Amino acid sequence: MVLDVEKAARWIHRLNGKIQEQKQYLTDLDQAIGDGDHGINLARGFQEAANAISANSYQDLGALCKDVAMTLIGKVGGASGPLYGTAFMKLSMAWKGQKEIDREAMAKGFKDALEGLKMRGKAQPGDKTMIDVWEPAVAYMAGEGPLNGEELASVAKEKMEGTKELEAKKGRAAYLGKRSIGHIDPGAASSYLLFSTLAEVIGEGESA
Amino acid sequence: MVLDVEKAARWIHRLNGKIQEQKQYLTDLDQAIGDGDHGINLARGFQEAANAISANSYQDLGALCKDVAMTLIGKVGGASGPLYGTAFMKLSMAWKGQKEIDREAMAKGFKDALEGLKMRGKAQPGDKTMIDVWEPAVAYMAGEGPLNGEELASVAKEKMEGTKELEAKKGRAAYLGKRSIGHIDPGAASSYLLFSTLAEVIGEGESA
Amino acid sequence: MKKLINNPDRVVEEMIEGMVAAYPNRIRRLPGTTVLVRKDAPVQGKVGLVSGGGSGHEPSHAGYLGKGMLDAAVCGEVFTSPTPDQVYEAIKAVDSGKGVLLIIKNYTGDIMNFEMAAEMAEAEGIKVAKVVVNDDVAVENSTYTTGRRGIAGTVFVHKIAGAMAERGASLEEVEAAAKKVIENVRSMGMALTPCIVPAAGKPGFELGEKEMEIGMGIHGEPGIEKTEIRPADEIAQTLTDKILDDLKLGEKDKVAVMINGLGGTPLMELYIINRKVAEILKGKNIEIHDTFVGNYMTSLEMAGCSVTLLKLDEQLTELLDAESDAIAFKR
Amino acid sequence: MKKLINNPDRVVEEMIEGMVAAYPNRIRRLPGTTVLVRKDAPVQGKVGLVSGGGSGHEPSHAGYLGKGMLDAAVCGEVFTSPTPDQVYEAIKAVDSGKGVLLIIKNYTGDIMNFEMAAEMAEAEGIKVAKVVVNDDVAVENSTYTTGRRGIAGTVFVHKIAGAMAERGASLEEVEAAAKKVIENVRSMGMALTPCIVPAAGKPGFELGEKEMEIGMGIHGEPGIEKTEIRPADEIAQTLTDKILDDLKLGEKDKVAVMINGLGGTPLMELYIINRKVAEILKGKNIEIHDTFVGNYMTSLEMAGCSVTLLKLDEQLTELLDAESDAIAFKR
Ligand SMILES: Nc1ncnc2c1ncn2[C@@H]1O[C@H](COP(=O)(O)OP(=O)(O)O)[C@@H](O)[C@H]1O
Ligand SMILES: Nc1ncnc2c1ncn2[C@@H]1O[C@H](COP(=O)(O)OP(=O)(O)O)[C@@H](O)[C@H]1O
Ligand SMILES: [Mg+2]
Ligand SMILES: [Mg+2]
Ligand SMILES: [Mg+2]
Ligand SMILES: [Mg+2]
Repeated sequence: MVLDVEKAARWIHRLNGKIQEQKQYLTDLDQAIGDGDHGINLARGFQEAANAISANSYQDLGALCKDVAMTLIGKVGGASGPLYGTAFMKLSMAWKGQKEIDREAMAKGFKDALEGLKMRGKAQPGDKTMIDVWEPAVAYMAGEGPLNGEELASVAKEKMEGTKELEAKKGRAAYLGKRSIGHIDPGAASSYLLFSTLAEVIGEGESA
Repeated sequence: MVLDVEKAARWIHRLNGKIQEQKQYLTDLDQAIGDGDHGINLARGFQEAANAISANSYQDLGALCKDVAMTLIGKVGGASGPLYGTAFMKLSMAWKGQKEIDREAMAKGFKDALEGLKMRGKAQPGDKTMIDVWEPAVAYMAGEGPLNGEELASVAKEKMEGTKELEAKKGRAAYLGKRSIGHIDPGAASSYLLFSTLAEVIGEGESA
Repeated sequence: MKKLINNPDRVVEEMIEGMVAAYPNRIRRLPGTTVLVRKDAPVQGKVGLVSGGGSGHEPSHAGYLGKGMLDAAVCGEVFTSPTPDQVYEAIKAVDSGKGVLLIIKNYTGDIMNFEMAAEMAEAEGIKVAKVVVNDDVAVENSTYTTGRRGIAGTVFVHKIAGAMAERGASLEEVEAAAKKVIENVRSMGMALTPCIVPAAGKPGFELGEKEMEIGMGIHGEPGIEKTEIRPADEIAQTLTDKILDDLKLGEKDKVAVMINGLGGTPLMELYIINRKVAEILKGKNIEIHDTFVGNYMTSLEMAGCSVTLLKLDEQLTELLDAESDAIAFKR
Repeated sequence: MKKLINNPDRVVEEMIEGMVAAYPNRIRRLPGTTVLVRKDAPVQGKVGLVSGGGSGHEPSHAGYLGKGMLDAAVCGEVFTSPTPDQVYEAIKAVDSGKGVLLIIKNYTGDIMNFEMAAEMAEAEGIKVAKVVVNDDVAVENSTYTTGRRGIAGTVFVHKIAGAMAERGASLEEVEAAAKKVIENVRSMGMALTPCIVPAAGKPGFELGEKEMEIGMGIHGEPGIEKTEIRPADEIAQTLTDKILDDLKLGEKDKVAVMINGLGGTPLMELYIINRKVAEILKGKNIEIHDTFVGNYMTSLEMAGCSVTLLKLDEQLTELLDAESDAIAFKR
């Protein structure tokens, strides 16, 4: 078992906490190359998602992820709302009916989620979006070696930082063309938080 | 003879010069207690008046003053346009057909002009308007003693400065009530220029 | 000073040219003047309506040209009353023989210039009547000096007198309708930021980063007090209370509401103000017949708003509701 | 941040309440949503028109509700696309069985959220068509990535598709009319000052005391270049040239012109811009059928403007001229 309902809930709560803390940072990143609302959007949505799952106790990872998905879809708006919403919706479908899952099932869920993101946003790696973090993070999860939380986090971190060098081809930053170079993509930064928090949680004991 | 067409033209040209120089100062005074256009209004109007009388050569003080009056009425606008326009119109009526006038005729003309100002603006001395300069200046001109340019200028100056203590009852500054106290009235300041320039001119030789 | 202009001394001229270019089928300029008139002026059998004043209050007044509102708008320099000769040209251009009503905002300069123009027109045998709008309740004791200022309530005078004139009413009747509006309309404004007269190049007054001015006039004339900026609801309450005090509205009275932007305020904020004004009126059982939210009587790029209430009777209601084809006030 | 607001997190909610309070006979709010609809929605026998997007662009889009234009406007958070559930509620509320057209501005967020809503509605058996407005010619090579942005030209899409729908046309016909507008409309904007999203509390970008940004988007997205501020005529020339290049207008072509204010620019300045735009078009023998000057698609209190040209054929002319009862676009 790498993930169960209890850990998944912890993941969402802790991710929400980090987003609240880094709301200003994410917004600042978005002010540089977007419209300056990424932190505001995610802070609003993840707070609601955390509230929503607190109100319930889950026996089913799929149900938990579905509540997160629906809340994000209904509360975030902008580009990141449908994207994160779609990702959690795919997780919920992959993990439906399971209380806990092994590494393979986890990787499968995230692969589906990544497919969902690509289908919804039509971005490719290199377009300077959250995909630039999702693609390598999901590849690492699905890889051969042992699953190491710190490595997962560091893959995500490196790729997040790598978006700095890229020219945006999708999302609002694409309007800047070359001027988008030199800034970290806000969605890549929030996706890094998502994976690094997941990495922490799967590395912890049953009820840390 | 205290005033003739040549001196009157010199008066208008020199007054215009001073107004252009002090355009900003007059506007600043009006920004403090009005709408900040007094210098702009008068600079526009007196420049045109100076141009208008340059284009003609006059044998008649009345004709000269009428051209000044019509130009001011047509170019200044605001409160000061009709007021100065009315004053020059009254001068033109009083001095009609004369090439030069003595002190008595001059005083009569300015008395009529002051009446015209009061009729048009319905202000009384003490209301913190140009009347506060006109009334004592005209009284001095009509007075018994010898006509001394410096004295005329100093009466005007003192009364202009005296408007600082007053609370405005007429014009835009009246909306400030007590807050108008502590500022010189812009129209009083421009009227001081009018009388001090006149004083200079009447003190000078025929073609200084 | 950041402005979309070419030359500070030519803003009024170029604005007029831009307006004529925008509405060539609706308005025309009297050659050699700063007067804009309805394309079809003078309208036979109709009293002519002339308003105007300093520029910088757009869409006031030329935006109210059109069937059912004004026949002529005289554009002065920015914040400076137009001169009598211009007003006189306007009067002549719109008189069809039935006389002309001048709608003047209560400022010394406007009154004197329009009065002189009226004298000139009367000397030519044109019947002229004048009304002076003084809806601003901000500065009370000016009543004993120059009286209250005229601000956004003027737009209701244009609308109602315009509707009356369009019906073929006599000069006396149109004047009476205008006066009735003036008796029943009250406004009050506030500002968050000053504005810059192009030719002056700097703001007419200063407001600190956390300050606002309650009772500000539309040329930046100061109001009742400079205070720390307050929430929209408190501002709406202050403005509305002051108006209600003065207008003595009671239960079951019916009003029209105008939430006017001063030029630099987003519509979003005006609706937030309207939310509270409507709530206050509802709380007092005052019926809101209609609401107008937008930039009607501006002060260049000043941020801020004014609230106007017009107490309506049957006649005023009907005239307010009447059709209007004016550029900025279609009904 | 100086704003007439109560709480930065409640501006959209309170704006909606203020709008409903202003126009209770013309619009209503779908309970529990941020959707405003025509009072009489769904209109039987008529295709429903839904638009919306982030708030802060008022009067876009709720100001275009009314007979002859939109049936529903979905209000997102400030500059943030509304969520699919809200759009879905709008679709359901305006469908009379004839189907619903979604008018979307070309932003990734808007497209994804509206698409998800369309999928939800289609799953319920509602016929939905979508058009994406991309009139902004400022950033060219974005055509190969996300495409051009949608800005003020959207208002012409609302107007013309709205007129088509009002005639009882089918969903396919209304969609075709909207697409024809999109093919023929181009815009470009510029900004003198930034704006502040209430919840962010500080400007999204900086412009120096003498700087402006040419090609600025309506959310403060940067444009082509940051340059020293230039005279209005040069700005008008730059914007118009870029549009003319793209739209390939020739002699005798007929256009509608929109000079749109971004929220903080005085109408006077917009007319000064229009003066030059009209002169350029006249110089090229392009016929100006009609001109719209005002705040149509704003960006909170941003100072600046955009120019829009719509190339008209007979059908578009007729639909543009058709009656409209929309709050902010009466015809
Ligand atoms: N087409 C896309 N595919 C994947 N990610 C995208 C796409 N468009 C935008 N994003 C991501 O969304 C982020 C911006 O989210 P946000 O600011 O919340 O939305 P908006 O751009 O609508 O304001 C970007 O930084 C980027 O990572
Ligand atoms: N009723 C009045 N009688 C006499 N002078 C007046 C009156 N009203 C205003 N003034 C004078 O006019 C001056 C203001 O002129 P100006 O700024 O050009 O006009 P406005 O007030 O219309 O902007 C005041 O300083 C005052 O001296
Ligand atoms: Mg964003
Ligand atoms: Mg003044
Ligand atoms: Mg003035
Ligand atoms: Mg956004």
